[in-house]
Amino acid sequence: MKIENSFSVPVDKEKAMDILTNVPMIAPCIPGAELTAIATDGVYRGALKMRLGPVTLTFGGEARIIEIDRAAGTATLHTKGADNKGRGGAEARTAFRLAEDAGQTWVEMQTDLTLSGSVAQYGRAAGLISDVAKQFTQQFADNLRRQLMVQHPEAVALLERSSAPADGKQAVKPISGFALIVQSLRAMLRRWFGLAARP
Amino acid sequence: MPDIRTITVTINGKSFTRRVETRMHLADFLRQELDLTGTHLGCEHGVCGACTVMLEGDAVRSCLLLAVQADSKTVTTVEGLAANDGSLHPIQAAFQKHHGLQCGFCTPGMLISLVSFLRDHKNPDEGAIREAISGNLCRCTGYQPIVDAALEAAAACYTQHEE
Amino acid sequence: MDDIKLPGMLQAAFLRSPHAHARISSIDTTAAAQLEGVHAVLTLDDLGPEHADRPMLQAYPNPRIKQNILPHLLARDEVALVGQTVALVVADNRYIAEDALALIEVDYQPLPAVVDCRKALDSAAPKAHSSAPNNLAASFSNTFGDTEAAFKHADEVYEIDFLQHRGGCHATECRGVIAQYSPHQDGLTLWSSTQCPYLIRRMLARQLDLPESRVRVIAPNVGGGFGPKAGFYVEEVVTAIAAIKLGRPVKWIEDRREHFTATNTQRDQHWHLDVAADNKGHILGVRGRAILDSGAFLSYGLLLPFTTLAPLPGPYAVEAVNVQFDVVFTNTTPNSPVRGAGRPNAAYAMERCIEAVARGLQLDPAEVRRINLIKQEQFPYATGQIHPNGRPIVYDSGDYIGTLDKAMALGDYAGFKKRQVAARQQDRYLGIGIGACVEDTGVGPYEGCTVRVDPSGEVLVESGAADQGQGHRTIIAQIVADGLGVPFERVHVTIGDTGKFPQGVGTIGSRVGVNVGTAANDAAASVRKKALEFAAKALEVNAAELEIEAGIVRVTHVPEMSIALGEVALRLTPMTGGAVPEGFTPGLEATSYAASKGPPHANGVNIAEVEVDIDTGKVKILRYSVAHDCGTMINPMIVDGQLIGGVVHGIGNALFEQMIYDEAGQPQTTTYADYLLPLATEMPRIDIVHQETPSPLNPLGLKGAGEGGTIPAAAAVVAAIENALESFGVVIGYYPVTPQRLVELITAGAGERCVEAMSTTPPA
Amino acid sequence: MKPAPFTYHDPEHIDDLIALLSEVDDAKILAGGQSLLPMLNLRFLLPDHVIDINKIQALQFIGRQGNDLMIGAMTRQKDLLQSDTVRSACPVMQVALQYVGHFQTRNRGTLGGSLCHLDPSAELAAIASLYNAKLTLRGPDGSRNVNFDEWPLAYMTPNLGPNEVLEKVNLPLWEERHGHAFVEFQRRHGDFAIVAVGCLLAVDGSGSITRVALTVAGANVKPQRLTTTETALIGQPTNTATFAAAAAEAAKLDAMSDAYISREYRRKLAGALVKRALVAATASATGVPAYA
Repeated sequence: MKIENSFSVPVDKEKAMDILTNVPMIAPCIPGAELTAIATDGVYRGALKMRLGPVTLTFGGEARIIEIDRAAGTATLHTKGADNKGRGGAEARTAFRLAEDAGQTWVEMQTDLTLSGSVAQYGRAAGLISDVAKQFTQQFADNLRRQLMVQHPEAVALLERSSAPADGKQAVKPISGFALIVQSLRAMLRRWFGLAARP
Repeated sequence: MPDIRTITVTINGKSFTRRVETRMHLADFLRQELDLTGTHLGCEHGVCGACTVMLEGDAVRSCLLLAVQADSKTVTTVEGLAANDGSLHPIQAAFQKHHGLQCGFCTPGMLISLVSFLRDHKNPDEGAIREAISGNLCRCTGYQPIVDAALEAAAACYTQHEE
Repeated sequence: MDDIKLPGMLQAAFLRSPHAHARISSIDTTAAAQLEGVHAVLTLDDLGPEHADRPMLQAYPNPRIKQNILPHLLARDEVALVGQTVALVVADNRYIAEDALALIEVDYQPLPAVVDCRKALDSAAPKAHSSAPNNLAASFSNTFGDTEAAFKHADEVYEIDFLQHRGGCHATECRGVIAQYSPHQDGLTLWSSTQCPYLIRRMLARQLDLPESRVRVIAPNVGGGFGPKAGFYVEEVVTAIAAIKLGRPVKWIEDRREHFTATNTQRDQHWHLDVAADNKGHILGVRGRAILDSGAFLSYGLLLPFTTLAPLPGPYAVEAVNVQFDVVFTNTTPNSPVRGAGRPNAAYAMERCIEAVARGLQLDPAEVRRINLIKQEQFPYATGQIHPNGRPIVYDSGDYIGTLDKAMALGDYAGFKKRQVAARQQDRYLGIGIGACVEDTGVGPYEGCTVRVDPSGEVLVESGAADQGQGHRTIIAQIVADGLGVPFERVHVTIGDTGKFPQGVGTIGSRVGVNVGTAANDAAASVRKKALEFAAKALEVNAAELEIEAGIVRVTHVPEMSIALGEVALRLTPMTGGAVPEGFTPGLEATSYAASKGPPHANGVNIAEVEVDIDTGKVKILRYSVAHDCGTMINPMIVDGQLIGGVVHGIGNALFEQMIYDEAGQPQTTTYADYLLPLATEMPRIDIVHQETPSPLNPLGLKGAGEGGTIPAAAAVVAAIENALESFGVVIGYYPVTPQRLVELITAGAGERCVEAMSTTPPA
Repeated sequence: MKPAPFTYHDPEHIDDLIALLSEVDDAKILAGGQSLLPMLNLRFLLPDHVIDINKIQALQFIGRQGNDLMIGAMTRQKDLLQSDTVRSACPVMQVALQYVGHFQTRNRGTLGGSLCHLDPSAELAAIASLYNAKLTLRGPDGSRNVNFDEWPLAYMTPNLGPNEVLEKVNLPLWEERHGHAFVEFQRRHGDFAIVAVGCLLAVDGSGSITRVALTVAGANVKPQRLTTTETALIGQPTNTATFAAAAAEAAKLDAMSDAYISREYRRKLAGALVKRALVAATASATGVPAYA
């Protein structure tokens, strides 16, 4: 499953690259994720909670930056996790491409997500899963954009601060898939009302 | 520590008391604990109907009931259909006559479903019978001989039961 | 299978790959092994050094196999399909075994998967096996006659392109294995839901380096087979090894979720053909190409492709055929024969040719069949094709036009136009379709049968062929009872146990009735002859004056001069002090392996009448008529049962059954909420008329009937749907025909033909 | 396919149930079991606690007060199908129930179980949407009411807190004489609906529509009331043109796609079934069989 997202930030390319390739910095941007340990060889372990209707999946896994090319302005984040109750796994390669554009940095993200095991075999709900996956990466992109802004006080001040807790563990309150799903529903509601209202 | 309970179930008129793990479904309880292997497991997710038994007179999927839910209740399985002297229930005799089974794996579920349905429905037509067994999968017979058997046994199986 | 319980028996569960294609870097079983109630957690390395580099052996080797790829007993380095066995847990019960599965940690590196058989041979396609150079398993062709000339002289050439669905076996009982090893008694005993106990005995003996005499395979009463239970599976070997290692019986029962990926599946072929015809509708030649999806492994040799090739050109006298077959690997469950094997595919291909010619020339499809069918005077008819086993393909006997006429009469084909027009007034769309086929049955090499009279007068019959509900015991008992002259109830038949009958082949391809029937008939005749000779001596009469009635040998018209068969058996098995009469061997029994002198060819014509709701695309089958010729019928009720069951299986293939994989090779259809089997409510009443053209190849004139119902069913139903939607110009390229596809074809097809072929995964 | 271990509870009173829900976490409620048990057997769900509420008699009742049809959450589908009260008060529910699974599953399946599981195709959810039923929930701090249109929050996610339970459902019946219809498209008898349409319709003396409710189930994650189509139908005559226009409007609804059924096809079906539902409801309202 291939998903594309893009956004621009008023931050120079070098700085943006530093943050995007710093896993502890971007981990809190992954919706519902919680960084639990930093392994030696640059591999970060964490947990991700996601609710799909009656089923709540808890992926335990790892994330690492597997490729950085500062000249070309590209980097790849590789995340892999398995549900702790054996219901399957998820693996994603997110390729970042940065381009300088009149003081703004344009960030393109291409995520290739593969699911495996029973979580990937939900026949009747396959459509819903791809919908949630798109929402998930869009939310990740929005959080990343906010994170990039926050790291630069000289960035436009009107941005509200993201709620990063004080203690060492860098954990944004795990957004359960619940909240994420509500957004998915709200997006659908917008689409319906948009459609239904038409004369 | 496994969650265990003691249950007492009346099956085909006989009472059984056993300790059983609460996660065991009723079909496994009949097959593994009581050796009543007439009830068969075809899918374990409530579609094929091979595990159909009667609980308090209602045809139900025994793979979708926990054994503990049958505590102090009555269950009828296929082993309970024939008379004590071994003479076949009218529906069983009709199945034999009409070649209503080939491999016989779906037959227990078919018989229980039909006994329950025909008891409550006075001379049903072919369409009603096909609907009654639409919850029982058979890969061998193509259903037609089973329908013919049910049509023939319908009168004998209908018993005026209290509303 | 699951009803069998042995003292000290443990239960097993397999850990299966969640990936369609991945490398395995590590397997950690420590946590699983420590769970209370777990007796063993086995990976490939634990099975013993002799199995480390010995994948499953090929049950059906053949020189045409280019890449004989078979799985290791348990995957160690790479997995090639979702569901491939990775580890085995043996525990006190299945509940604990499944708990332990979740504790095994396997580190997979996913690899690209190839899923669509049509793209498997593209150079850019991912490799199903990273060590293999390409995805080609085998290729060969069905070629005879001068296709060049045929196409040069053709008035019309039509193009046909279709894809046949991936479906499952779905016998109501899943597979199962119980293994028990007693080194000091009779060695390894394996209960298996197999259709071929003797094949399993042979392959298991070779896989485990045991003499066949130390391996006994018992096929008990099994809840349906339909083909996939004829295969040799890893679970049979691994369960046996576990029982040997643990010294306790081990039982593995396949559950339905496993069945979707672990048991061989059916069909999944893509055909592209050109058919040359003259303007009167005669088919001069057929050429083209077919891609057959073998799945991840070649688990059943090339039997499925050969059963696809052999039935071309079906019941039609086509002079020139040139069809190239490519068998390819994909990262999906292996395919094997399922009720009809490749025959439904070949029959569908030929019927598509007929329908294309009829549509092109605006002729009545029934008449195009009539002028192309092999005429009665042409039998025995050699098609011109040499079977891969080296023998020419010859249709022994038949009356194909007679079968067509009987079907058309039964289905009131002539009166259909009236019904169609009347319905159109009410804005309803009716259609009628024909499916004709010829079926090679009773393939050799042999089956055996022993008939033994017991001093009590009861007749014991033993044979190898296992029974999955076909009623083999009834047929064999009838033949022996008639052949020997004893009451049917006195004949007791035991089958499917290699410990009880020395040799056997297997229950596949509608072959048991023919082979066991012929052997049983021969054995009964030998016993009869011996009994008459003994009685002639005992009663001092000429053998010719004797007859056997109700188990009594007596002089015709002098009933009081008689001797019971049991008495004969008693006297032929004297104890000390007695003597076996001069010129006689002890016992009143005979064993025969008499076989049919070649595969007798049954044939059939199905006619389906359907209604299509053009708003929703729903297809309702209003009427279904079958004319079938399987030679001499031993038990018409059993034949009817096989035909009705077979037709419903075929309708399931035509309208409902569909395994869907996503582009990563993940099966989407893994429960019965997604995989739709035909139910009683959607099936029509099926009317049957029989025709008996005895086969000259065996004394009783027998032909097989197990798959005759299934083979032409999809062709008839699809043709009927196209007939109903003729005004929309709909031509169907993929089955099962789903309501959604029909609505799309109706909308797109209005006014123009759209020959459509789709990948295995229909568009989202 | 065996369930993972859990601790089993079987409270007999609703208060014990509420207390239990607050004490334990990762619990699933076992009602009819026709949706929960398959997920336990398939190990899609591995809860630590299973709370069986079949022994709470207080949750099993059917009653009518004036224009309120009150049904306990644990009332069996088979009892609803045989109930004279339901037959007279809400016949459309009995039409819908015939599409729900098979008689063996309806012998155990419940109204509350269906509404809490909230499968997109659930016929009983469609009926609740048709009446905008009032759902009464009980929790640690008493009970609260939720109208059905606020009940589904997302895919199979009801507006039900972790410590709450659905106690009863109240269907506000229509006073005026009206017709009803429930039409469903399923591949085989008993299958999940691909699309189902429920309809209530009242007409005046001249045959114009005075009131109409239309619900489509199966097209998206939750049943959808076609509010725009409903308003457009008021005052319209019950003829082919009206029904065709309503069908065209309905065919624009937002629909989901999955591994088998495309968005486009669900829309087409919605249109076709809305037309058939309106025709059937009109015939039911006027007693005169209308043309298709």
